[in-house]
Amino acid sequence: MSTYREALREAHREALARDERVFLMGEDVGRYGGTYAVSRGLLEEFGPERVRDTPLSELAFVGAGIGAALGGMRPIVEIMTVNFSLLALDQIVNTAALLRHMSGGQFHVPLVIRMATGAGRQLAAQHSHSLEGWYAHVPGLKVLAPATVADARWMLWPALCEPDPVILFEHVLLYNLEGDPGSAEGGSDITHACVRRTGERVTLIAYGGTLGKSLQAAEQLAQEGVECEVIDLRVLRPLDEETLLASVKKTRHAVVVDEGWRSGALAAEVAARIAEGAFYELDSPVQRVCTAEVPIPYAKHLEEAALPQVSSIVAAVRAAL
Amino acid sequence: MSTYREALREAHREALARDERVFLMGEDVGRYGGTYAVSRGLLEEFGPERVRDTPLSELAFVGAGIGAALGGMRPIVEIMTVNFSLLALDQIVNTAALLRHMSGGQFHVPLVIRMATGAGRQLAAQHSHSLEGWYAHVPGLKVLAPATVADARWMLWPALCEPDPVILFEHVLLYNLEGDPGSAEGGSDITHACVRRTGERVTLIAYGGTLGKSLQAAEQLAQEGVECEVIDLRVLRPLDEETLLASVKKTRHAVVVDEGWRSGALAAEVAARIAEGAFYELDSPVQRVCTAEVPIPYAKHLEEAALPQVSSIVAAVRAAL
Amino acid sequence: MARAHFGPVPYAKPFALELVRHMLRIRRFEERCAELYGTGHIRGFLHLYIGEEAVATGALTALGPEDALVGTYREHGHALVRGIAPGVLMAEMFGQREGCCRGRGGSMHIFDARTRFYGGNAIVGGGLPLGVGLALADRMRSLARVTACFFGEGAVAEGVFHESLNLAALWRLPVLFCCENNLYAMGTALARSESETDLCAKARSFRIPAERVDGMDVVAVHEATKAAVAEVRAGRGPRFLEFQTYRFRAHSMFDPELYRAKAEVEEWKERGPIHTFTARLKDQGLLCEDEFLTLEREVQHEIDAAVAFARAGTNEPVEELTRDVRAAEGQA
Amino acid sequence: MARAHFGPVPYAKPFALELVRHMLRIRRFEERCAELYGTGHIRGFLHLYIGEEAVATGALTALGPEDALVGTYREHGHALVRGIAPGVLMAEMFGQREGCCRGRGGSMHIFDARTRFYGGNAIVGGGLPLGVGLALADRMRSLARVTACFFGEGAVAEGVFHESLNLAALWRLPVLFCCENNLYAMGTALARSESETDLCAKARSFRIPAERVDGMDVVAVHEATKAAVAEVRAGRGPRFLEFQTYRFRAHSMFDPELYRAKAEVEEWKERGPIHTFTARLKDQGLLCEDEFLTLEREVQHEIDAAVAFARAGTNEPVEELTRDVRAAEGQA
Ligand SMILES: Cc1ncc(C[n+]2csc(CCOP(=O)(O)OP(=O)(O)O)c2C)c(N)n1
Ligand SMILES: Cc1ncc(C[n+]2csc(CCOP(=O)(O)OP(=O)(O)O)c2C)c(N)n1
Ligand SMILES: [Mg+2]
Ligand SMILES: [Mg+2]
Repeated sequence: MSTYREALREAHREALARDERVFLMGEDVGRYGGTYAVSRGLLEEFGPERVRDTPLSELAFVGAGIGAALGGMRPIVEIMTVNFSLLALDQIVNTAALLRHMSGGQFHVPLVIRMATGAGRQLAAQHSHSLEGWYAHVPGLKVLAPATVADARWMLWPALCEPDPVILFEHVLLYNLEGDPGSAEGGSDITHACVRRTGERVTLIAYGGTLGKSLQAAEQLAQEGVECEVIDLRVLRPLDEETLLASVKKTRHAVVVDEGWRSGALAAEVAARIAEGAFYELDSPVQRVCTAEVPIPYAKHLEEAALPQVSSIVAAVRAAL
Repeated sequence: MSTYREALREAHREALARDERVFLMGEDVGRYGGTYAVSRGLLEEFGPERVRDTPLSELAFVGAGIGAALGGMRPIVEIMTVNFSLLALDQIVNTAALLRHMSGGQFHVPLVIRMATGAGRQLAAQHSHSLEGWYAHVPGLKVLAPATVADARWMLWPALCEPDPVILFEHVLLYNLEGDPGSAEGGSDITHACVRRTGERVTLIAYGGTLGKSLQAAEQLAQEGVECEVIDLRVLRPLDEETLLASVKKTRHAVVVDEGWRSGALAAEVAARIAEGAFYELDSPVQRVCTAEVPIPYAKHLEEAALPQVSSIVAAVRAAL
Repeated sequence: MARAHFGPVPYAKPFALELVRHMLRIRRFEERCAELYGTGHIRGFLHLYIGEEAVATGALTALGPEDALVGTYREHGHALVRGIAPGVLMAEMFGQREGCCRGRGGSMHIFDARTRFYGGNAIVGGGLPLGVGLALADRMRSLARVTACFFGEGAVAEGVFHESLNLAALWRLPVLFCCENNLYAMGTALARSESETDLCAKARSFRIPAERVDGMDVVAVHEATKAAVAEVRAGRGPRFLEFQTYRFRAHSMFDPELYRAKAEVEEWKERGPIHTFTARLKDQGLLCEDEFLTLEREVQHEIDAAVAFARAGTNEPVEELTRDVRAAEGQA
Repeated sequence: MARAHFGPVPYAKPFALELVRHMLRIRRFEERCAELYGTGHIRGFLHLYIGEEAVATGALTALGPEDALVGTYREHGHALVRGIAPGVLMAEMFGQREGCCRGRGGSMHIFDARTRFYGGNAIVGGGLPLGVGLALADRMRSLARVTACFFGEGAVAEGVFHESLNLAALWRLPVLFCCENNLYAMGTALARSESETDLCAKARSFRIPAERVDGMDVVAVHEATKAAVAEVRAGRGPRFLEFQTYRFRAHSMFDPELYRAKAEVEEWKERGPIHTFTARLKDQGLLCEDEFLTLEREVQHEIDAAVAFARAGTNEPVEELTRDVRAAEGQA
């Protein structure tokens, strides 16, 4: 057993030990030990060159990560949170994602960018974004969202083996999650969604921070005799449409749970894909459980009211049936 | 008759003359005359304080626009193109969009940000983005996409009258469009979508750069006896769901056309809304005609192949029926 | 560590005591915040200003009521000196409707329209262009107002610092840039984040006059700010002040402080802005122990009352969740 | 306008002629590009380097083949000097599969892996952190290579300039920052975009040694670059060079040039890098008119051949549209 945080740390340790081209770079990853303590101890173990503190300059150090990847390294760049990644978007979208194509395949950017995402800790409007859907919109990127301790442990290495940029989202509420990392020596699959619970009545689709709530909702609904199939997207780009459609064609009902604001969140794409690919099998409209269209407020009861909750997922499942 | 460019210029002239709090600020809006020549002549007419050239520093001059709005002005900030707006996203999302809410309603940001968007001029991967959908995802913003000369002429003033931030997208292929600006003294409505062509058989939904192609496709289909209803979204946030659903409930078929990359473009949201709100009236899955999931290539034939075209819209309509 | 060279306090007693009261109020308010964080009444991120009180106190007392203020997420001190009622501030930290932002903002997002307090910004450097824009509006409206823009030394590395200082200098805008150099950005020491650690030299590279000030000395802060404000108000363009200070507490409530030695903290505490200033006042006969104790008691009562106000606060009804996203129909 | 102080050319004939050939090749290549834009063979944005040839020529000839290069959207000159075949370059501008980027990139996005030419970047300042990262990789891999990073003076206002120079200086990385100061960013003159127009002073504010160089003099450019490259390669950290130059043509093909006087352009043309350099060579007896005409003819043939190559090019099949977005299965 380990926590999600420890699993991530172990994944970094493995990568740093295994390949000398790998290094970790970001704000306070070294001496401070990482904002979310993911990298605590790694500076002592691997030294300041490979666990590299950066100044507050998101645009340049992400860009430098891209350059270092071009120059033969395998950087892991930590952006403290997705909220600050807005400052680095130009480099991510206009350089990292486009370079292979623009150069006619001559160059490629083997870079992993990690960031914390999501709300739920009363950090208020500027520190609570869920913008996974934005990244999942961009050709050239692969986007991962480990939602379990095992994925936290085993997704990093295969991400580093990709010849092209990978964005890895860690939901802030998961760091203390406990679970069995299991073992997956070559790293886990980073192509497919995963059925986390099987069921016949309705398909619940979630990722990252909403997986746990969806499983809880499924648990509760099971007690009423409603068996939900719960799918963890895991890979947000490219979407594993096959797994989604297979489930929905079986259950004929779907609920998508997403912490993004409702309009234009990744859930919209998932819903659109299902409505396209399983139109004739669907018995009711795809339901979306998303965050209310409001900046996340600080007050606990307001924050809770803004975010998807077990109760709203349960209600959506009932509405779907 | 005037061009879209002239209509925009006239709208600026009106606003600058009408309200002394209004000023235009951006890269090369003054002496150069505007990258797309929208503001040509305005510097001479209104002087360098109110037609203000800025250094290349998108983040700061957009932030300064926010500050000036807070300080009692009514700034129009021109970001040359949506591609460079990535550098300013932090200020737009984390300050402009959130401020009213975070401050409990004490402050608000009456700011208009204009930018060119879209592809089709062989400007290649870094100069051809269509990210309207990203902006349309953010609570606190209103997002407009004038697709006609009349909207270019009459949307600016009501946008400036909004107490909160408005983003205005101008598709690069529209500047030379000719049309009748008409007259709408108080400014045009900036709340509703508009039915640009009525039809019974299928609803075609487009905005900005794809409206013209959609109307052409409708024309072509009409010759085959397929009457399309063509809706111009105009307002990308908040979406005018009512107009959309009314049409789809009538035609029972919908095709959404969007220059964004298919996965996660605004079209996904539109499709999801229709599938939610008109599920039982739809006779076939909503079709999406979007840009291929590839950075926009320079070569003309490849760029054309990547973007929605009249032929692909026609094909989608046929598939929908 | 910069040496202390405290000169005589050049103020009449009432103003001197006002300075003490401001600093004490911040200190006691925040000590209480830390306790209330422990008991779960305050949540989210909480960044304490303890140790840095002389900066907000000395600087803000040099501004006029018409001037504007832009702060960071470490802004309780500024909010208090600016005149936001401690109760309203505490209620905000409790997330209650009686808070200045109706509980929307919390510790990092204090706003107050009445005193032109423009936040409360949790994006490092995010307030800089805002300050430039406020000053631009004043210039265009021919108002002789000053915008004081606070930020930490960590923000200096951000691109937005560079862009904002350039705009302000290029357009000669009435902004006062106030850099609170407390040596660390979270766990990153200045020398590990800047190739040039002389921040005034950086400001001067934009042709902005800059001055380094002992931020532990409320008198030095006040005098330097007063002079700079006069320059700015007179239309001579932006000014830059570097206040050298130190935070005595952790960066936030989650910081294990692995990056600095206890001894360093202790050394700086010896220069604590409150005890050194009161000692000087006592030396000069401007303050006696009794007066100090009375002041302490008054502040204590004020804070108690603030906490009581916050405890008695109410929740914003959840039905109000989506208010103030944009103006309501007909609202400005 | 900076005065010309041309000294004697300190090179043996072959190298001197190579410099002329490089500059002429750029000039003739781009003149042809302008024509081909008129005929519609080249589309999109086209930014000509005419007038600035001495910079790329003098600087790039001071680099080794192992060094890396990062350019802007005004990079045909750099691409040619670096050794990208004119035909392959022209085919790219034609949007053809025989182009260096298979027609994906066009004029603004020239890349060449063989010569470590990392673009071709159409985001102003976008290449700066890339150069820093390439240098970081070299440092971590203990390779004594230099990354030369080119950008216009307009980019200096961008936040990314500030962040990138700081990183490079802080970490003492082997980057050579090459600022092509042609006085205008589109229509914005330097003095209207920088409060401090001495760009070397700005670089020095990061503790980066900086030097201003006459960018119209290929010898000055070459010598300054050679010296700076030696410093950088020796591990003494980044260097900054400001090349003062001028573009003789419009910013792009859409620019009506409202922002500058014809007379100013004419004045600068008198200092044109090609005719002044060839005049010096002739004065020194290193070049006679016949040799020059031969050279002209050879270059002309080269360009003709390049255009012919491009004209004979083929379209990438549309079925290949989505290749090279990410690696194909099993591809690196
Ligand atoms: C753009 C951005 N990056 C990172 C953070 C996380 N963060 C919050 S405070 C802080 C340190 C800032 O240090 P400094 O500017 O010196 O202010 P201080 O906290 O010392 O007062 C960091 C890195 C942030 N809030 N915003
Ligand atoms: C971030 C960004 N903002 C704006 C533009 C539009 N633009 C293209 S070139 C240019 C001028 C750049 O000037 P400078 O850096 O001096 O280079 P020069 O063109 O003079 O070689 C501008 C504003 C851009 N490409 N990228
Ligand atoms: Mg600090
Ligand atoms: Mg220039």
